[in-house]
Amino acid sequence: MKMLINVPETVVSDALRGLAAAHPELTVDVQNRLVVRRDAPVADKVGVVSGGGSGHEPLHGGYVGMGMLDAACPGEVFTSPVPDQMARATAAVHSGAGVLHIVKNYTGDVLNFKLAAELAEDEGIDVRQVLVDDDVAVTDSTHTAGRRGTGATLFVEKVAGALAEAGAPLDRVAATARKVNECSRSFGVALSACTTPAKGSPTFDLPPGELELGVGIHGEPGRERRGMMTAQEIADVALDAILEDLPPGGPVLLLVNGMGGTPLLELYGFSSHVQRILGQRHVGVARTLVGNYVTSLDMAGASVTLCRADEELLRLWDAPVRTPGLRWGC
Amino acid sequence: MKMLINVPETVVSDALRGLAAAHPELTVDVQNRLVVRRDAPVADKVGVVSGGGSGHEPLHGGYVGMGMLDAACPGEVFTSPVPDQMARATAAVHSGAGVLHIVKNYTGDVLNFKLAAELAEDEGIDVRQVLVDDDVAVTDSTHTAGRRGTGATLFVEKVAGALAEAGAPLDRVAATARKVNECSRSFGVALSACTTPAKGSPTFDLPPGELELGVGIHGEPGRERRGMMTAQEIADVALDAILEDLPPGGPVLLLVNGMGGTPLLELYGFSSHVQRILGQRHVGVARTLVGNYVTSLDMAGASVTLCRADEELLRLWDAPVRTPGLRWGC
Amino acid sequence: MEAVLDAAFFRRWLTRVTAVVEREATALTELDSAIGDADHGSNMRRGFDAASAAVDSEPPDTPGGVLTAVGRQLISKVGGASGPLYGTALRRAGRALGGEPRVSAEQLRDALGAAVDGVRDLGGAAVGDKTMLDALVPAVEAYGAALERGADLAGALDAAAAAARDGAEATIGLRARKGRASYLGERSVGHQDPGATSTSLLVAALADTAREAS
Amino acid sequence: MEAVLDAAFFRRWLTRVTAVVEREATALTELDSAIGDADHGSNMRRGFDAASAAVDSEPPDTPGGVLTAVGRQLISKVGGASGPLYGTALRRAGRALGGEPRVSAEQLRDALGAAVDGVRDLGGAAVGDKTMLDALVPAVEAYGAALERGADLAGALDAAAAAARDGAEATIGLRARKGRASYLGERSVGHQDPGATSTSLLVAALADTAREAS
Ligand SMILES: Nc1ncnc2c1ncn2[C@@H]1O[C@H](COP(=O)(O)OP(=O)(O)O)[C@@H](O)[C@H]1O
Ligand SMILES: Nc1ncnc2c1ncn2[C@@H]1O[C@H](COP(=O)(O)OP(=O)(O)O)[C@@H](O)[C@H]1O
Ligand SMILES: [Mg+2]
Ligand SMILES: [Mg+2]
Ligand SMILES: [Mg+2]
Ligand SMILES: [Mg+2]
Repeated sequence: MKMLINVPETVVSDALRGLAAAHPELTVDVQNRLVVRRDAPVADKVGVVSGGGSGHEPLHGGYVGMGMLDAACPGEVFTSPVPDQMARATAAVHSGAGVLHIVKNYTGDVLNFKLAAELAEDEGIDVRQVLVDDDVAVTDSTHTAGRRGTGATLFVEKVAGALAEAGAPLDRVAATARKVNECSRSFGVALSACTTPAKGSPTFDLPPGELELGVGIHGEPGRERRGMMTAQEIADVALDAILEDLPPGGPVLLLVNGMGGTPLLELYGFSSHVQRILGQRHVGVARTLVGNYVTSLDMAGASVTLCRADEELLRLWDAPVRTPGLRWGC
Repeated sequence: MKMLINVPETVVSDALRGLAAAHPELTVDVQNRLVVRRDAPVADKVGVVSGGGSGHEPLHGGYVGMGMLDAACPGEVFTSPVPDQMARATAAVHSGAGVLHIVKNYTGDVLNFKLAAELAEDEGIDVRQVLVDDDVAVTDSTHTAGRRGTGATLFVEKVAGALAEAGAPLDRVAATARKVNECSRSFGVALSACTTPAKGSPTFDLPPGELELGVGIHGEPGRERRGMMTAQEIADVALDAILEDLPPGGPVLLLVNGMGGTPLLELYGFSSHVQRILGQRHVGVARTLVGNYVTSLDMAGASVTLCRADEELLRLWDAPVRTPGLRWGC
Repeated sequence: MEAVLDAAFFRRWLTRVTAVVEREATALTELDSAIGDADHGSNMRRGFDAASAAVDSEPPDTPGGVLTAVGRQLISKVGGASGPLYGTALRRAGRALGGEPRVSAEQLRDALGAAVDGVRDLGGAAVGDKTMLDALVPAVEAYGAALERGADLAGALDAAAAAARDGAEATIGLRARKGRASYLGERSVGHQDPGATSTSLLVAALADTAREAS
Repeated sequence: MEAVLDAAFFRRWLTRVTAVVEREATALTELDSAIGDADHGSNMRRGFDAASAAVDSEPPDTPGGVLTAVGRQLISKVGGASGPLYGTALRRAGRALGGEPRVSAEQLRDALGAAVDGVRDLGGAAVGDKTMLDALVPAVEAYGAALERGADLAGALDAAAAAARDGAEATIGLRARKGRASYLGERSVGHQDPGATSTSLLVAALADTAREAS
């Protein structure tokens, strides 16, 4: 597979240099792999930190800014960052009001953030953690590392960021972030595998005419391989899986997320089927986002995330946000 | 090639339905293939209309909204829309202040917009046209249909839209739009061909280890095929071609544009090389945009666009814009 | 029996073209994929499907009416370069035929000449630029020359069809100067032009329609 | 001559492991690609390169010091699941060896036990979950049993290496319950666990280091 890179070893630092040059409103520490709001720490504000392997851009570095994350720690491609990064990020955004860690539920992320929280607490920083585990494709949770964190990460980061920006205390920011996660479910599908720079070839073989249902965002195969399906059939399978598990409630936030290699034209078409089916099942859609938000390098495919949103969540969702990857209201 | 679609025939209408559902602030006429600002026609405002083949999303439908386009007409994939669409769009956004057509310089777009302008003028609507032809890869203009319109379309649409929003008269909006085009140059490169839904297989064969230099955005092969190059070498070739032809002047707007299939991680890395080389050549960068803005379905690759920007252009660039694909300041 | 150039003749031609385009769509797209954007086959199919449907639902009663209706449909349904070019060509041809219920072989020659002018005026290309004109112009010339030599309609159209086919094949050696293929510069050489190819199909369908009737 | 378990021994082990990991990185990534995210080889290489560099630039003078330094580097350079797990394992082992300049084969057994506890405490996996523990636990048990039976260091480490290798191979038949591979459910069966495989390389390097010295 061909890539627009120099050498695999410098992919992450090169991207960080590019991010720094394009976004003077961010402080990018290429050496230590940190992306931080330039005005951090914001006085009396809870710091919101996330991080994870690279390859999911704009997640997480692209969501640093007013109304969302205060800092992000990008790891190597598909490899969670190390505790030193997270501890540094935590110290950089700590104003005294404590720091929330938003952690996608993968063994590596969980373990490294755990060690980081210990380091930060040694420095006297009050840290809370919220785990994102929204992927319903992973069903059998007593026999797995638990559900993966995927699309809902965007919702959690946006809502927690808005609440922190509004001056809420750490416990409330953490509780609301957890609520967002609990109200969110996702399901993903891959039409092709992705290619990591280090491996240089697709992470799995997907013959023409087949797709993977229930994939994550790290190029791992899904739960099931099937013959090629139409967009409408895929939307049906995804929504069946999601709605079976989604807590009941009011209207939803809808994210129709591209995995990176699927054209926006197809994503919007896919989204039309998702919306139609939701209509048939009497699920109201309060807000919709269609695009590449939580990606898996060049993988072709998409995921759907629904979040039951009450008035408060909608208000926080609509609050101004100013980041490279998500921006409105300012 | 697998696609997230139902059947090739409905790809464009399905996408329009998805756009409509996701963006209630737009009026989408699926039947007639129009995307229009909900508040059109805006009293006393020059209408700004663009359009072209589908497959370049978010261009053009994703740039309809306050501060940018009043309407867009999407054609079939890679096929310019028909005059009826453009004439309808023109009528829909005409407040009495006249309408600007922003046309990418392709034979099909030019001819169809020409017939549309005749139809609109028959209705007594004052129409001006600005041609976008920024692609320096097409050098020999007496032996070609002229340079192609690519990345600069985004700059022209944004700046013309901002000026129209500010209440400028038609002639001034048209003149400034032309100035933006004249100050802009682009160069594109493909690491893979794209696959159109109708054809279902890549539009050209690109063996592993080779790339196409000087490609357009319609899956046509480029000017030259070469052995695989590093991101840095590609940036060098692109900037050599652009800077040789770019009018002298002050700082530039920089667009590092993904063709659709290249991960954002790679794009930001590529952008870091572009910025470094610009620095070495003493070209100041006033604003940078990195992302998938003018795409070519799932093609892997990128293009670079520079636009010399004076104070006025920068002010118009920074003016508020609220569209699905570009948003800031509101 | 000599074919009669009435509305029914041009409707039979339209039916034939629609079928031929349906059959050849993939091949046309394949040609366009080599030096263009891989849509010429679907463009032609969309256009002639719409034209057939329109003419079937409201059948014009003159040759000029049929060609004008087809041209209008091509313009408002195809898009791309070929839509306005073929559409204008057929509208101009239809206009040249006026409102007469039957036209002569000579009137058809003038109408074909008007079609050529329409393509030239709108697209600005000349023979040798590797476009549809490289099939259309020799076809119209061969048709006129055959009539001069005293050929009947079917014979003259056969000459036109042969010239169109040769013209289309000869585009292989040309370097494109108009349309998308021109972006390729030297790399456009070695491929047959899709528009010249579809033109030769349209002209062959005319000849076949005449032969079938005679 | 029996190998001496001093700082130099563990530095030789580290050098050997670094070379082995370099050589096997692609194979480890390949295994991780089948049931994980295709990075285990590069993770291990990045970690051991950093550990070698750190230990070379500031060589600790005790076995415990070497292992602790390696563990610290793995934690702060690797990331992923394997970084904190291997890092914690080695730090715990290092801590168990204390500050002594030389340790006994029995002390090494206890240190290996501490490593197992570290992995278990942090990762919460048990034997049979298809993780590095499926190589590490049998290795430590075989080592202890061999010492009981009166084997010398090299012999006991050979037994450990064989058990680790068998344990790693036996993960092929297991269904993963921890780590990324668990997402695959039944589809994780039939593939060897990358972490168990790298563990067997680390243990084999211990045995080789001992044999080379004796
Ligand atoms: N300026 C022109 N004059 C005459 N014919 C042209 C011109 N430009 C393009 N063509 C014809 O149009 C054909 C391409 O048609 P089509 O693929 O349907 O449109 P597009 O190029 O917009 O995709 C070319 O093969 C060529 O024969
Ligand atoms: N909870 C756990 N306990 C023990 N070992 C684990 C656990 N989770 C994963 N592992 C081991 O880690 C290996 C994967 O390491 P690596 O690929 O480097 O990290 P990641 O899974 O984060 O990409 C697995 O093969 C497995 O042996
Ligand atoms: Mg990993
Ligand atoms: Mg086209
Ligand atoms: Mg074409
Ligand atoms: Mg891994």
